[in-house]
Amino acid sequence: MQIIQYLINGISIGAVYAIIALGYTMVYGIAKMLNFAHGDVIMVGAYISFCVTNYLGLPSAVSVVAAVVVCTVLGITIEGLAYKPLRGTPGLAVLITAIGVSYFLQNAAQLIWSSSPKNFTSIVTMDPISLMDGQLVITGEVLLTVCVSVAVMVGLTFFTSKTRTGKAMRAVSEDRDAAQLMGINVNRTISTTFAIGSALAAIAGVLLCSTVPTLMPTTGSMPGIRAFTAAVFGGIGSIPGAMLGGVLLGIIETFSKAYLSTQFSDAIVFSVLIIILLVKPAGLLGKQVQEKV
Amino acid sequence: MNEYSRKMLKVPTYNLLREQDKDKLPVLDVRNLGIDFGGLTAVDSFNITIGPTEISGLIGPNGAGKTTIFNLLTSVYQPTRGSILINGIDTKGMTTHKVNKLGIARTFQNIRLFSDMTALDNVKVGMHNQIKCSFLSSLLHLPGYYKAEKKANEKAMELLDFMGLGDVANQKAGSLPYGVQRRLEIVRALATNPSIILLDEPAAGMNPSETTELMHQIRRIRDTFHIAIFLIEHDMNLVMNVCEAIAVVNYGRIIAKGTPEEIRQNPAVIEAYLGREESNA
Amino acid sequence: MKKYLALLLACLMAVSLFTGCGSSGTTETTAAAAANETAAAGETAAADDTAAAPAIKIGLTGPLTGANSEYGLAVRGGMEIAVAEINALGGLQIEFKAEDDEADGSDKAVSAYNTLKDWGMQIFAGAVTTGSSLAIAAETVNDQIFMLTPSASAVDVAMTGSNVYQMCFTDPNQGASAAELMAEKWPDATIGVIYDSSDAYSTGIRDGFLAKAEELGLNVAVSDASFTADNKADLSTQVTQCKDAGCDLVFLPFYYTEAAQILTYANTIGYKPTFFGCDGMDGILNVEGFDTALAEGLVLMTPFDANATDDATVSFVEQFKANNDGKVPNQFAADGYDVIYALYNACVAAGIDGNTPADEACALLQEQFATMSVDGLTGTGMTWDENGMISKAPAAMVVTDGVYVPMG
Amino acid sequence: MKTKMNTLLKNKNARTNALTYLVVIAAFLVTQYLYSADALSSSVKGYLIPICVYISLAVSLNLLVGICGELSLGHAGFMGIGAFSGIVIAALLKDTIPNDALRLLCAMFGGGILAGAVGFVIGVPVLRLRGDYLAIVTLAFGEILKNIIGNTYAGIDESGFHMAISTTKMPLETGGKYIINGPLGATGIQKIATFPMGFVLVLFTLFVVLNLINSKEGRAIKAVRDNRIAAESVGINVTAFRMKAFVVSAFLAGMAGALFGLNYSSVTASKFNFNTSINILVFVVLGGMGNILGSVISATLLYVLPEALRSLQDYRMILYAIVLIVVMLCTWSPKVKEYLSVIGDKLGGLRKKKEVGSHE
Repeated sequence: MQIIQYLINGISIGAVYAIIALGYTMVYGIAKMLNFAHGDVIMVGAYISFCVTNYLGLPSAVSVVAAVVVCTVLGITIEGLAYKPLRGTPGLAVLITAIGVSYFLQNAAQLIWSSSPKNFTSIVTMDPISLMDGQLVITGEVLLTVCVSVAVMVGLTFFTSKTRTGKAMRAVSEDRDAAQLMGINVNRTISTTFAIGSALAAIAGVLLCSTVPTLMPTTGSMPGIRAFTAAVFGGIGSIPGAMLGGVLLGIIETFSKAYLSTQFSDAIVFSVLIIILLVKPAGLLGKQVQEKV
Repeated sequence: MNEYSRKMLKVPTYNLLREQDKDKLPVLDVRNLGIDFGGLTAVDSFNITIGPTEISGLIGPNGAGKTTIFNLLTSVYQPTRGSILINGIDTKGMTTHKVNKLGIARTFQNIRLFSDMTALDNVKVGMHNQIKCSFLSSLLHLPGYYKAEKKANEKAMELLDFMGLGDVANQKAGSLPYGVQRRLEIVRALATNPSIILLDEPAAGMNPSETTELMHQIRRIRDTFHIAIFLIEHDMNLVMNVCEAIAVVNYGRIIAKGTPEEIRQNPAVIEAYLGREESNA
Repeated sequence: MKKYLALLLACLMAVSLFTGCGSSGTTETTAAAAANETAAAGETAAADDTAAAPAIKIGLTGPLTGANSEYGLAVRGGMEIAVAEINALGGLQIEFKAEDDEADGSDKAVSAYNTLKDWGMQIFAGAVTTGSSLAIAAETVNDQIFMLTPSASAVDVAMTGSNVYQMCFTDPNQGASAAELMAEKWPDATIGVIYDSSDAYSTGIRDGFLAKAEELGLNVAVSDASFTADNKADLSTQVTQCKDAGCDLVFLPFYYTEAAQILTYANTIGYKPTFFGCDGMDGILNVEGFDTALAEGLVLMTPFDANATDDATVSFVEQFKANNDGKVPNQFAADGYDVIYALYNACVAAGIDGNTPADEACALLQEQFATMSVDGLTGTGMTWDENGMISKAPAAMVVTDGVYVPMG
Repeated sequence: MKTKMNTLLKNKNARTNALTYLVVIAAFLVTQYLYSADALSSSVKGYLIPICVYISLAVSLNLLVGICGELSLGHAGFMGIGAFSGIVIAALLKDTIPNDALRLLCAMFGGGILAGAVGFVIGVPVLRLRGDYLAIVTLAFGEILKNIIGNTYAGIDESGFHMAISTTKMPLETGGKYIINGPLGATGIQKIATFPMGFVLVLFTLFVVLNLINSKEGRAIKAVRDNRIAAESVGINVTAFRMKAFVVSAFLAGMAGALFGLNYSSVTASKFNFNTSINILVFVVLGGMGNILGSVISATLLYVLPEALRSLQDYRMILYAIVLIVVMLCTWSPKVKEYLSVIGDKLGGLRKKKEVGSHE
């Protein structure tokens, strides 16, 4: 019974990683950059939702919408001011800028919302489901997170394969120059990607803080790195890969804490990651691209 | 060394197996080579033997599998079937750089120079395994380093001059004209001290006078270094004039083999090319 | 080459630009400090009065930015109140400066300390975190600058030198007192311990606790459920471990931030043991958005209670709230406040003023601290032993109806 | 004509190297003079050794990122290995080698060798990966290392040296002294690092890296970066060269780490985290990839920058972030660069002349 409870715990945090990883993978797949500020956009989303609920007293659904709107605007602004001018330069230049943006967001949040932690009130009001005389507990947050992340995964897959904008994204992802020649507005496509990625970040922020209530200016950074790890784990650029990677990472993390060692769980999780990458160098569901000679 | 580039050599036509190669071990011996890419057979039953100082050509329509064969010969791909012997040694399971050490060097269809480095440095990279200088003496610039570098510089300049590239030695490879880049790739391949070099469309993008010059140079390479040359080329004039033996592939299989004369008359070849081979002449 | 030029220019431009705004930034902080009601006289005015005897320079380093900044900012807030109060008295004046050490245990901490030294600091009232304090303590021993840390609780800090003193409990002692209290109140409980294995404070208490618990024969069922600064996003596994082991008393020797998370999760899965915290737990009732009902029955050993009704505490809490957007002070702020008063009392008693060189002040203060006793927000009759460790009575509190009630 | 050009080129290479050494030596002499004249404040004195350390780290990472073209996000991990092993070595040799400078050298080389060895062990499996996958693996490795060091205990007591990686505190006999104390990190370190030694470290790092770049190994490494397949086709063992660069880089980072560790009386494992790795990477990218002098200058400027912003109190890190973004845009963005060069042209003479003089 224990093992199932740990599994549920793992899936719970894993689904949160997954939804963050989906944002990472979207942006990476299309803009070919590691957006290290993604985790901090998540934090901003959570703060917005917190403020709308706690200060304005509006229902949580409204707060989620507000978070999505603010984060989308924020994402587009960051992209336009900090990343777009660096289009076409080596990936590392954009990476460093993204780190600058990440520092900026964290410190701005500290100045705006102060550094003392806030306890995020879960947007889920459902009572937990208790099975086997309370030996097994499934919380509403788990159900919601899992449902939302699956829905987002399916939605994104559909979006990129069926809609015009989504197809344009895939074209830009495959070959930016060729896409440009085919009349696709690369700049706008990338901006759209950032908008979608940031909207996802807002949702991820709300779900993250519903599961893990502590909200601080640094709330997004560690889960951000974990989720990035998850995205690579599943094969970066692959939408189902991000989902799989996130959930697996959550489960591995929980199981290593439960059955091996809590003190060394970081080391165990990252060792598993390294081993998987050695066996499957492009991640679980990533495509191994054969270099053309 | 500059006299090489000024000497205009006559281009003779040779027979299938050169007199001096007889009774000698072939430099390249390929038996029943094949590769599948996910169920799709790209190359199958490919056999060829090349003598130590032979110039051979590999022709065939686009997509026939010519470059794939070169990639197999240099271990960029591992074959699904068959064996490759270079100087009598089976290359099975070897990596590209090990195969190079056995004596096979190549150029690329889409030029792959180290474009940020000078022409001279490109050649010196090619000479990498010839430069005898320990890692420690490189790190600390011990006297051995200076000796080795000086020797390498001289040898590299010699090779560049041989192909008439001495004047561009210090220019960045990426900034050189197309035809010069192709020749530089050949010099770099020669710098590895090979016993056979594979040229993948050496004349592509060259104008007719450059192509003529290239024909002389290919001949001269063989005569100077006494090595075998195996080339892929669409320019039939070059192939027919330079190669002593030609293999024609289509759909990954050899459809004809022989002297230029035999190939010219082979109905299967004509069919494969739909008469194209004459138009390029 | 062009690139460095651009880089250099950009850097210069940026720096000159920001030093421009810099001055306005600093004024703002001093203005904020002076703006509270009790300090109506204002720092500058007071300083003018005592031109003959310049103000004593007391410095603090702590994390003012980054992940741990809430602790640094709380200590600074508490100290600023004490400084303003003291300066308003009109006697011995204090000039106070806080520098950011980013809670870094090496170069950043030493840089922050050196900046204070260049400023002319006579007494060091930091550092906030254990790591920084360890790095700086050795420097103060070298420089013979008196050091009284408000919140660095590792034994190693005080043991660095005879000039290093602590305002807070040492970790192993706190762990041991927790064990003693448990042995007294819940001798038969099945105990679980969750701790932060990447944090010196948390591991220090846990080690002290386990040693004492073994001595007292307590039943510790879970002793190695831990998390690290990097994986504390998910603490459900640790709670589940305690639940599965049937623990009815769970010891949480870490800060309230993570504790709030644990209480919330335990409540969600319907696990209701008695939770037991240390001084780091103080502040949990004031976490914005935290449902205090979840903390009902929580036992904690804290020297400070923001809801206490004595005048000193009430006035302190009011001022702190006024200065910090209505935030309620925690024990970090209270420790900071007490540090300034302890130093002030000692300085007055020893006749130290702004003209006393730092090393002389250090010797004089050591004499004072060996004998003096201080009453403050975090305890009465506080004294220090020869190692510089404080002796004050840890008060056990139980959270009842959203406030601390001393444990009977 | 040819020989002339050849010598010119040689001179140019040699000139850049000479300039690098010259700048470093001049900076050292000036600082040392000011130091001995007691003209430096304690904070500036405090910056000197960490600046030397970060210069070495930046230059060694530049070998990997700039020259070799491999992104590493775990450089601080090697620094950490160097720091902790250097501290242990220095503590163990305390009685054997009473001379501080000599002991420091031993500790630095020991730290370097251990970091290089770990680099080799990790490199064997990991260097098969490329690009972002290599980056994530180096990140993972850095985290693993931090986790392990945080649970490491080492100490000396009457029965000798003990070391354990354990979740509970390793007991020592009474009177024993911990060198590495779990999450507290290394405490009670005897500080033996000196600025001249820092300078020696920087010179050594420059010497090794610049020599390496200008040797056959350096050419091969650059060739691998430019075109891996072509490099393989001319007989270069790509993995071996990535490995050589990786190990040399780790070795130098380990040396720098040892110097760093021995400059403070306590060091915690959390210092060697992802953020530190990122900071070093920032130095490299801002200084220019493959540009060694650039790394030296940017490490110095960027280390001092947040310190120079101290007067801004709580606002300083946000301004550091803004400066970082602005500088990145100024140095990399084609549009901003164009705009800047227009301004530069307007400024006219002096700058223009400089640019012509140093045109690449």
